[in-house]
Amino acid sequence: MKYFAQVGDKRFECAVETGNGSTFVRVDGRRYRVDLEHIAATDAYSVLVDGLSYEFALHDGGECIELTGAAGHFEVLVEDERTRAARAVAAPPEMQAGPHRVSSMMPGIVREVLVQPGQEVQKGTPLLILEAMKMQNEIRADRPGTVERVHVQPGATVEKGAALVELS
Amino acid sequence: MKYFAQVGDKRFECAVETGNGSTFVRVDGRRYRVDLEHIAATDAYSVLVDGLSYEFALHDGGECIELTGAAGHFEVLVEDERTRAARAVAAPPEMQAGPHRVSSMMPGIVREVLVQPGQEVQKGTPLLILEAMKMQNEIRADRPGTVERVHVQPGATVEKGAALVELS
Amino acid sequence: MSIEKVLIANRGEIALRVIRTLREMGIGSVAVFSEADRRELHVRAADEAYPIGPPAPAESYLCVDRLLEVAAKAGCDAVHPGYGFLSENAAFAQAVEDAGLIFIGPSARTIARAGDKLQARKTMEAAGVPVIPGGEVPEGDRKRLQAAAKACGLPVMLKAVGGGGGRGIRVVREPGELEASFERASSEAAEAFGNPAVYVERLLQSPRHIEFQILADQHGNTVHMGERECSIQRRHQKLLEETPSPLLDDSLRERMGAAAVAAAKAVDYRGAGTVEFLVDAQGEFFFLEMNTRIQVEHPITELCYGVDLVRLQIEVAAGAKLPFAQSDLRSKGHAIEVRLTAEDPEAGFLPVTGRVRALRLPQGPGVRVDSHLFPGQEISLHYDSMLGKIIAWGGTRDEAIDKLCRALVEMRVVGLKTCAPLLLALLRDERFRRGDVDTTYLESFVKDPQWSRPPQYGGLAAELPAVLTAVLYAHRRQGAARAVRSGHGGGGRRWLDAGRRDALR
Amino acid sequence: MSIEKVLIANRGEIALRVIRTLREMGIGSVAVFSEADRRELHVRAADEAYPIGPPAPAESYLCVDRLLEVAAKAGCDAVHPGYGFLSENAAFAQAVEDAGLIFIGPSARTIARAGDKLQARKTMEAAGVPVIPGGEVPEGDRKRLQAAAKACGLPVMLKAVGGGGGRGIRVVREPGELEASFERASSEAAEAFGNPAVYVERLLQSPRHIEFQILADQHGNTVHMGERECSIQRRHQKLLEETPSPLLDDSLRERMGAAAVAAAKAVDYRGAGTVEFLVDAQGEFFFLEMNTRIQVEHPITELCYGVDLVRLQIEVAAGAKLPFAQSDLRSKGHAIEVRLTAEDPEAGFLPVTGRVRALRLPQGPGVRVDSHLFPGQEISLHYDSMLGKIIAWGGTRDEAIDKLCRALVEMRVVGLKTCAPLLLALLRDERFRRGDVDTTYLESFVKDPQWSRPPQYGGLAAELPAVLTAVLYAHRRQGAARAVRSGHGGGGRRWLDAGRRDALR
Repeated sequence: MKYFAQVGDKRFECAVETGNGSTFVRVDGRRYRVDLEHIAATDAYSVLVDGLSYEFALHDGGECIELTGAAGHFEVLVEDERTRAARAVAAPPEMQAGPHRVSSMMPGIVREVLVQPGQEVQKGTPLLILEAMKMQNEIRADRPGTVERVHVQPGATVEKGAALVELS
Repeated sequence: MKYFAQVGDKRFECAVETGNGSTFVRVDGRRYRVDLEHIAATDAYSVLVDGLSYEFALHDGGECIELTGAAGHFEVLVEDERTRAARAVAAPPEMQAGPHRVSSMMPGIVREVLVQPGQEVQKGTPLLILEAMKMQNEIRADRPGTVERVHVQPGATVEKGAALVELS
Repeated sequence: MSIEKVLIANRGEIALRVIRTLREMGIGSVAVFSEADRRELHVRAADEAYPIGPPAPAESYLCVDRLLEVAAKAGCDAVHPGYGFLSENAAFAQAVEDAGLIFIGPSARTIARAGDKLQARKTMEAAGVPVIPGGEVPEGDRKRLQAAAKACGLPVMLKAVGGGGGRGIRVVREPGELEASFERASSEAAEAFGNPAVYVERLLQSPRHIEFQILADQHGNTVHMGERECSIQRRHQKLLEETPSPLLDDSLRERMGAAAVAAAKAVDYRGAGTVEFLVDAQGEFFFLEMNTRIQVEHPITELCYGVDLVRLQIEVAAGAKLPFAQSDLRSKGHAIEVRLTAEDPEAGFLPVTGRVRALRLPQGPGVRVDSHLFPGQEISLHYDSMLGKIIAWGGTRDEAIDKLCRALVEMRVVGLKTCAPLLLALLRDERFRRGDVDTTYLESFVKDPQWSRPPQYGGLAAELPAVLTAVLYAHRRQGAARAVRSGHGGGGRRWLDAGRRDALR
Repeated sequence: MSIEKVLIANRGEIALRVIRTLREMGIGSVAVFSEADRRELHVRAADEAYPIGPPAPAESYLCVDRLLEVAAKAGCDAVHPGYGFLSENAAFAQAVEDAGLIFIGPSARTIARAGDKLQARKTMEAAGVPVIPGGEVPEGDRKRLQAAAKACGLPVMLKAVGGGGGRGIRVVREPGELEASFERASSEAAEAFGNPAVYVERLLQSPRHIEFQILADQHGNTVHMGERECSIQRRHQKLLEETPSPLLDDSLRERMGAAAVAAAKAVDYRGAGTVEFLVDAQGEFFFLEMNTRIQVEHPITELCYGVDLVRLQIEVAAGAKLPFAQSDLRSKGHAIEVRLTAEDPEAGFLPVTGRVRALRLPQGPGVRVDSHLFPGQEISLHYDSMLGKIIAWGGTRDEAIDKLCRALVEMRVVGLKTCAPLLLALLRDERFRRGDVDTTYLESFVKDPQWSRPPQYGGLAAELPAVLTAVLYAHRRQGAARAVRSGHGGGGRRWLDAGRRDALR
């Protein structure tokens, strides 16, 4: 079976074969012998690639697999040939139009809201103060516009990615 | 509900009550406030008994619960009042008669079998040599008798408690 | 006086650090915990532990009344404040003493004199310790603000008079930013430290941050235990510290050490403390501030001097004489500490929260770990982002660096991003290895996109992750097929679990 | 000569120990593993790892051909043997050198001369090092056996001529036991070391086991790094080691150190090695044997001398001169190591196998852990029962003991019994704290039923486990009731899991 993996801006076509109890991967004309071993009670895999030893913890983000190890941190997008074929037929979803949303780039507690609906802001205008782990951070407008809506109140706890303010 | 717990040769009657979000245990006329907290991803519980802090790992052996912590290692036999009542009605199982079995008190690899069926042995006669973790151990007869059966062969791996030899 | 049972008015790694020494000394330890901290290691490691309120520090770890209530209930005879929280709060030290307990630290009066930046500055000037040009500005006093800024010359730093540990500090480079920054600094200071006053000070160009460990008993003996180089900072928070400093020669060390001892004596210091200096490009040094508590980076001094500073704190607080004179103290080898934080350096050190899914801390020769991390731990946004400290000792600076790199390669914190990749890149950086660092070094280093580039492997380079992922994906597919046949099929994570079972064969 | 890539012909904690130093030195590391060891930490920590056969050591870690094959394939230029396995096998050292690789250890000739107990004895006698009365007995020679036993006087020890590290040793106290024990020792020796010859030696009454660390380069420089007191043994296996020895004064230390250096020079020693002595009640010392490899207990020497012995081994093997002279070496403070083993001391140290369900290793000031333990690990019966070493350093012996006690209280190995409770009881024992130990001490200590008695708690004493279990049981009952209602009910462990979920709320 063929798999397509994308790491950063590089794409790789990987053919996975098994034989004699071993797994081989062919990439760019080179063949690697891969021995993958799950370590119970952790999220870690020990991997031997032609004898070179690596250890990675794995986070499964659906199509995006995150690998963390001493050798670095990678996000790999992966699909197999069937999935890719199926996807090629479907049309890409259209870009969402509408108001611009300012989201939280970190989890935190809203300490202060500095703007009100209807207020005009410049790029860089502080919108609110978010605190986490003893640090206060100003959240600023990333474009000029008018405040349509403020989603949070002082004292609220927000997750990373939560909608804070909508600008039109 | 009442629970009966036996630690070593001591028996305790424990009444467990809950109220105001707290758990209390009454033992021997004394009342303890107990806060039990499981630590995810381990087998450990953090326990505060009237403020005193303990941490125990727990092994569930059915009616026998093993507690391991810095404060020591305990095996506790526990039952509630209903189970105890039910049990009091049932008769205790009769002692099994028949040949005497010599079991392995440790896991190991059988290195040598020193006796044959039909052979008479004294108390202390070496029956076989068991090896584990680089150490050879002689397994000896714990009573005089005749070898009825040898359950293992040289090279065999045995678990703790496995039947090795039967004496009549 | 003797100390039998100590309340630790803190949490995290420093609470654990103090509990360890108390246990070694045979002294009882009493921990406190907020609702967010019931499962934390300091609660599980202490002899006793009591709840003190909701997660927000202002409602728990900063509640003097509740802390003293616990101390009384548990029958403590002393309080160890750790660092942060109430550790440099003179009122707390006073309240502890008023309750008839020993405060393990200097007197309330010393804390007040050292903690008030302005008064400290005057005291140090009088004691002949060099200080940086600057002045205090009360809340809302714009005229004084402008005058002070003019006297120092831009750029200046705005520092909360009641702050410490790098908190509540802002830099102003442009005249137009001055007033807005001042107001924000002032309101932050009011909220965090209960005092809106702000201090304006000349910002030295590319200075080095070098501090001296001080130890004083109640019998008039004061010694220093050499310096710690703490120039590697971001947002005025230290990230890496080492001793000895690659900058100092014996002559400068002796002069700064003498100044540090003079500074401590000037405020009647007792216990363990730290005198911080800035050293400019010309090798001139200025008193920066005094930290009247155990310092986060105290382990590197312990490793090079072979002492336990927390034990000494407790012994001195109980009235013991220092067991050594200045001439007995000699540093051996080199020690470096890095602070492991739940922060994403690639995203401007934004804090990261989450659950520690798996954990392997480094061990082995020359490595010390002081950390409150445990598998299953929830890292919440209520407290400091520091997860612990990895510390290495080596016969030479190069050996210490190599040991620390090895330790970081060995460590696995699974489940949330940490600054570990940055720490490793820093330790491997040529400029760092030369010892050529100042307080601006880290911020420029982080901007260099090179540091986060994944390393190269044998002949594998970039295809390694692709190869791994393909095999993993193939395993999963097989596992999923098998799971469906055996009736356990499902979407999402199921096939991952199945893949694992498969890989387990 | 330079070393770029090293094959580690070992497993477990010592393989990991060597890999750590190699990484710190920037030298490539190549691990080998048996089928039972694919998931072990040494495999995951090395730069490369290759399989070498089935679990039984004779078919993997003892296979010289396979090891050399891997070394050739991976392009190694040196081999580190660790301890145990082939580390003191002269034929292996020779094969490594014949393959053009550097053997990180002494020459094959030195190993042979030191490893052959009889020859070593003669060499030492000639060099003026005192030896214990005794003699060699070939397989089956009962006449020689009786004569030798008579010359020594019972009790005697029977030791495998090819053995080491306490393996293949038996004690004979009664004349009637002599022949049977000899035959067993001889056949064990044949199987384990390929040599059935046994050495008969006088058993000193209550001696102390004190050994000296030796280090020699290829340029004629030999130094010692003080002693290690290793009297705490069971079945002739060390369980606890410390330095300095509470027994030695400076004068005896100097005389024994000089004898150790003379012993090393007598066999043209190079690299790191150990000269073991027995010291009798009168303070007389006798050469016991020489260990021509890194010793399990080497970390305590490292902590007190501030060195990395594995790094020095590698540097010396590559041809470097020793970076110090005898007069530069000075010990500081006190260090103690305990060996954590998968053994049940209450059942005569029977080995224990099982799965490590959860793990917390101690950390913090003064504590070093060298261990291959990891959560999820299967402890199998194929290899040594040692799971790792917990080592503490303190300014004084008392501080080191207190730190080690604290470390053991902090440690949690869940899933299998270990000797940790015994270690803790030992460290707290009055007689141990006085330093009044000899090689018979541990066996009498273990027999005392007091040591395994659970400690007392505040006002709780024996009811604590009862209280805990009752609450746990009550939680479970509730959880089980809830689980049944939601359709997940079941027997056995189910209600335990439910209880946990419940406790998690």
